[in-house]
Amino acid sequence: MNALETRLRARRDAGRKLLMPYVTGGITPDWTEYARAFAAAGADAIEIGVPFSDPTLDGVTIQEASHAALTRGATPRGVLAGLAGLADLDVPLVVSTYCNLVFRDGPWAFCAALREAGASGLIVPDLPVDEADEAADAAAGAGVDLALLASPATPAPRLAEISRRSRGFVYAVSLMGTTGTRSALGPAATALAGRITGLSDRPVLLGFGISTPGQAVEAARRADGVVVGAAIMRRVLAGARPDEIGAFLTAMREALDDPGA
Amino acid sequence: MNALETRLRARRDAGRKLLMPYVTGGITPDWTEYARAFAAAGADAIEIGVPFSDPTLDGVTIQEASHAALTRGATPRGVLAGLAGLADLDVPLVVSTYCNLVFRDGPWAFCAALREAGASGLIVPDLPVDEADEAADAAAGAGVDLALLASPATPAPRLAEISRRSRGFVYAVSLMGTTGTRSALGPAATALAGRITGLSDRPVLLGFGISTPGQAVEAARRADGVVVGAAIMRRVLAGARPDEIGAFLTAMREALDDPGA
Amino acid sequence: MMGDVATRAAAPRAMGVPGERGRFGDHGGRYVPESLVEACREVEEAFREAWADPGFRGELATLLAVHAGRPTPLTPAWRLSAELGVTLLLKREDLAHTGSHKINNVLGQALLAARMGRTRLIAETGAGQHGVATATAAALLGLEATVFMGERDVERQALNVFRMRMLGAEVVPVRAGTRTLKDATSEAMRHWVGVAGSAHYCVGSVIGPSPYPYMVREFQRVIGDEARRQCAAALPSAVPDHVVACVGGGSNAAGTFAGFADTPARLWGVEAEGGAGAALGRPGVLHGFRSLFLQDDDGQIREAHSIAAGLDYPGVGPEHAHLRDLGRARYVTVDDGEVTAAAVRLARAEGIVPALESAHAVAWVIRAAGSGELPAGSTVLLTLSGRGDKDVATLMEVL
Amino acid sequence: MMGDVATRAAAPRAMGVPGERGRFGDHGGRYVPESLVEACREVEEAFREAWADPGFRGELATLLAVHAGRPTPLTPAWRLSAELGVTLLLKREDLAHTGSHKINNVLGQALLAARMGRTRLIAETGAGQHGVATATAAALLGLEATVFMGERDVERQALNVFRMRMLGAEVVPVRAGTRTLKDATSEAMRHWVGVAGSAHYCVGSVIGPSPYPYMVREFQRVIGDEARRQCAAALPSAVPDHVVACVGGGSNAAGTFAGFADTPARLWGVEAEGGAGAALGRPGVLHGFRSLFLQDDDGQIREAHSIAAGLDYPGVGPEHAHLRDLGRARYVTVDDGEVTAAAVRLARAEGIVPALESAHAVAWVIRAAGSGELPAGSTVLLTLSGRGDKDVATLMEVL
Ligand SMILES: Cc1ncc(COP(=O)(O)O)c(C=O)c1O
Ligand SMILES: Cc1ncc(COP(=O)(O)O)c(C=O)c1O
Repeated sequence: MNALETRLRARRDAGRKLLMPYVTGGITPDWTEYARAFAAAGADAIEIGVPFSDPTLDGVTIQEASHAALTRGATPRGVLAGLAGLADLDVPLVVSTYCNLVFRDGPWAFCAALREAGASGLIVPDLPVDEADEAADAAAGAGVDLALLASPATPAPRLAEISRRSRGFVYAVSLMGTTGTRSALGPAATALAGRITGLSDRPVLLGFGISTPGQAVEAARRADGVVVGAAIMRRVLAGARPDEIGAFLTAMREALDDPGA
Repeated sequence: MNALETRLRARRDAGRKLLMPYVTGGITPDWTEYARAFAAAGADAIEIGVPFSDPTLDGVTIQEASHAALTRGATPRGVLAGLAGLADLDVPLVVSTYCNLVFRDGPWAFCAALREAGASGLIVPDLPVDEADEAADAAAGAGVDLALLASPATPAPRLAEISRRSRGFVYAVSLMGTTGTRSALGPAATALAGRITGLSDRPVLLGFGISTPGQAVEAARRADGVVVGAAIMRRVLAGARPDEIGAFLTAMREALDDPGA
Repeated sequence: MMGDVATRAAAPRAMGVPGERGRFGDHGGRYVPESLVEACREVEEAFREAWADPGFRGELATLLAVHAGRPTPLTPAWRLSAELGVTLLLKREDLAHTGSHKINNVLGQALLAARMGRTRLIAETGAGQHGVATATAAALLGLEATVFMGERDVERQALNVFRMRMLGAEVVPVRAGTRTLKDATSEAMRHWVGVAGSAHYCVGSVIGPSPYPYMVREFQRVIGDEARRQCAAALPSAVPDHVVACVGGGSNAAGTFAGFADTPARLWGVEAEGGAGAALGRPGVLHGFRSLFLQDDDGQIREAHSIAAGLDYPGVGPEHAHLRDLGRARYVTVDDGEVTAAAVRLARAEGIVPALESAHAVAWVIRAAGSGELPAGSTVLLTLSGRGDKDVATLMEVL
Repeated sequence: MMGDVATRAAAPRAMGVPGERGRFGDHGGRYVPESLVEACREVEEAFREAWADPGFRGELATLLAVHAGRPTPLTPAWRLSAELGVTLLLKREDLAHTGSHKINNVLGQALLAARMGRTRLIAETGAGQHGVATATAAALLGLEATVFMGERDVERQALNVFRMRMLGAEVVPVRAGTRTLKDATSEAMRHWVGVAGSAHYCVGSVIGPSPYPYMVREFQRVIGDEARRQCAAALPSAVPDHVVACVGGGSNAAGTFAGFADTPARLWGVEAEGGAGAALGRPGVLHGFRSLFLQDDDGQIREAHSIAAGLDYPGVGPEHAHLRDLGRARYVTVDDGEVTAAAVRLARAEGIVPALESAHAVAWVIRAAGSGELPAGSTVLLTLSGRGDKDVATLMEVL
């Protein structure tokens, strides 16, 4: 078991609900400050997106963020270099990006670069389990956890396979849709989390659309934690500074820690 | 033999070259003054066009004249009424127009109206000999000469038929084209006139494109006379008054009378 | 109407070879300047000879098949049929090369022109469909093409003008008269006078002096002949109860009707309200033929008006006038509003955007279905003469 | 290149059923969000089952015949052949309903969608050809249609947008990224995620996740199958020496090649210089499949550029990438200038105004004829994928 999964399991087993905030790498010149703010606000892992020109699973917010970062000159190399500067944080770094960037120089090279930059996890939303063999081997070889995604449409046997082959955690997609904030969490979300936890004891993080402390609490009732992406990036795109994002996450952290409050 | 042909034959037999100027009926409020000027200048017959909306055998000048006359409100009835006012002139009046106007109320009615208005001849450029039976009967019945047209493309036996069935004169079309002034008379013109005079002793008038005294003289070498249309109407459209047209025709008359001068 | 039956019985078999001097009853003929008589006669002679020659027919059939995409399909309009309560079959001339039935005629005439040793085609065009078809046939057979087009139409139909030029044709804007199709036709005839020895006048419909109305109908009868066979396969009754086509000059209708003239099918020609030569015209002579024309009491020809440029002609082919006289075909009109609604309805129901000309036929079927004219349960063959691509800009303005 | 022969010998019969997980050699696959995996699987299952069902095939064949105008003719390009010194035969997809081969695929998918109980089609479109075809098929089968189109294309292709709406489709302008085809495709996929239970994503070329590249090729193979039979009748050699088609995503080429994969014919895919996924792309993954894409060293996808909107795609279908790897087909490029010149030349020589996409294939034949690649005397089958009506405005600007 690699660093990421070990850490998440330990925290979960200690009764803590997990919080993984997301930032698009390169979105601002000092984007790593957002990651520092995440850590300060009590993130259990930090997801860093390496922007891709054609983010087919992302909604408008992260599309816009990716576009803005690329326009600013963000590159995979540059984002990983930024990550390396976060080595002092005691929070696992999870890179998320699309297949094409992983495969450009091959998944072995990509995973080795992740490792070198200090990342311990990888999410590739357009890499379903059936296509994941090589990337999974490469990730394992580099000591990086390749987390797989599960969706409300995933049938039972396949869900078992995903739960089994995922590393680090299982990324439960809350709804049939793209990333982006939603006004309410659908019933499919917690149902899926429940189905996965029934199949595997790997941590389950629920993501897509979680944008308020209330939603996070609701999600964490069945899941082990939440991923918060578009809700952050919407604020970042609107000009929110790291400390403001930190405050937003602190509120979420507190709600997760004390759902009754 | 009706009045028109009798008159033209007599003049020709007297050694005179025939001149038939043309005016579009209704082109100006006092358009009949042009006819009077023609007579004063020594016309042997006067052609009056009843304007038609779609003059398919006319070039731009007479198209424009027809259009202008119609826009002014010219009607067949109106033009014939104008003709009736020319009864005092001792020059045969020849009406030219298209089939559709002749057939509107039927050729019998049309020819009767011509007769009543004092016209003694009729030219219908889109009525070839094959289609002329009824109109020829109607014209004959009304004592009007229906002159047929011959063209350089007309083969010999057909030319004989046209010469035979034409009344008043044979209208020899000088060229394969529409009405309108031309800079020179083609060789086909006089050749056709010669072919017709060899087939019939009916007067042969050559028309289409004759615009200068020199061309008239050249045409009259083989033909018995000329029709002058577009050369007149071009001037009328440019604003020439009847006396100016009279002067133009007088020059032509003199050239025809004394070709050596 | 009591006379109808007698007239019909006495009439020569409808839509056969026209009578002497190209007559269809009182209509037709050859009212052209003497300078064109010989040219028309040569066309007639060449056509009669070619049409009797299996070699020529074979060559044309091959061109139509390998180049123009014949046979065109017969498409059952399933959904519209269900909505209207009649069985509607569409003869798909919209799928022919260049987008309408015009190519059938033009390939025939171009082949004939080449056979006659002509090196150039002359044509008139309104919206540009016949002009594009002529330019196409000329390119294919290595002939030159000169297309006369009213100046107003040149402006309105810039895309088709460009298509013709791209195909190598010369497009001559006509500044005379109303600067539309009628004047373009007059100008093409004027031009032909001067060049008849080397150029063939490729008339675009069943109009003009003899032999054009007959010849163009024969070149278009491939529509009706195919549809007849296709109906025999598609309908239990073999022959439809009704045969419907739009009528401008009347070539797609004539070609269609020719395939059904000897059947009990009722024939319907649908005209534009503002260009209804057959339905509203009076006898007259224009452009070389005697037929029915929109005209005033003096005999001045009226300008036609239709949202469909191809129906913007004040007359109708002489054979249609004759079929009307005989009572063998009936001519009805629809207005622009019905036409655009019908175009949209056909698009939505069948996935076919028709030419606005063709939409006239559809509009009438929509209106008449279920009435005494077109009783529920009838079978209807409708010739969809062309596709609507050319009309999209027009529709954008009015819808 | 020494490896080629061995590879070819070892390779499974080219253009058969793809390997496991929709692989064509290294390419293809199903790189989609987990949320779409089940939807893709359902399409695959439904397609395999339908394609094995003579009832489905018969229904599709009937639709293609009676509605879309199949078979399309094979036209010998007589004059251009003489000029070029090769025998050039044109497979006339320009005569298919809606003006290109796109209808073949779309009717197949629409019929499949109806069979799957779907009530709506989703599609992406660039120039609008696939969108119009989809809207057409939807109208015909009583389905709804939602077409995603880059905002820039919506502006540039106003006429096609109107056609789609007239056919009843909803057109959704996509404001993301470069606001062109690539982004419309991404957006269509995003939308599908949410509605996969009721809507079918009707992909427009041999791209996308498995089973699309295989399924679309099978729906397009009617081009190649017909052409194979037609060539057998038209050529003494039965099979042409060369088979040429333009390649955007590659569906008309794949459909054509499929008919000749088991013959000695050399296969040529012609790409736009600025959109040459197969000729100039590098391996990558986009829109659900692994293939060759124009991209920078980091793996960011490049925007494609071509005068032909339908070739404005940075990738190529996975089977083409595989055929290139095998050496079974070769991929070449032509530039915009050659393309417009070829379009004019074909128009003048044969009376056919080709789509600018199709003109790419013509341009390459013009360039290569007489060279070592296409020696004098060769026989060449060229798929003319569409008609040029849609491109006249573009040509007016550049010519
Ligand atoms: C599509 C279409 N249908 C019909 C017509 C009318 O011609 P006709 O009555 O000769 O068939 C035209 C003429 O341009 C046309 O383009
Ligand atoms: C006429 C035509 N040809 C070719 C293409 C390219 O598509 P494909 O490569 O899938 O045949 C298109 C796409 O829009 C098209 O419209």
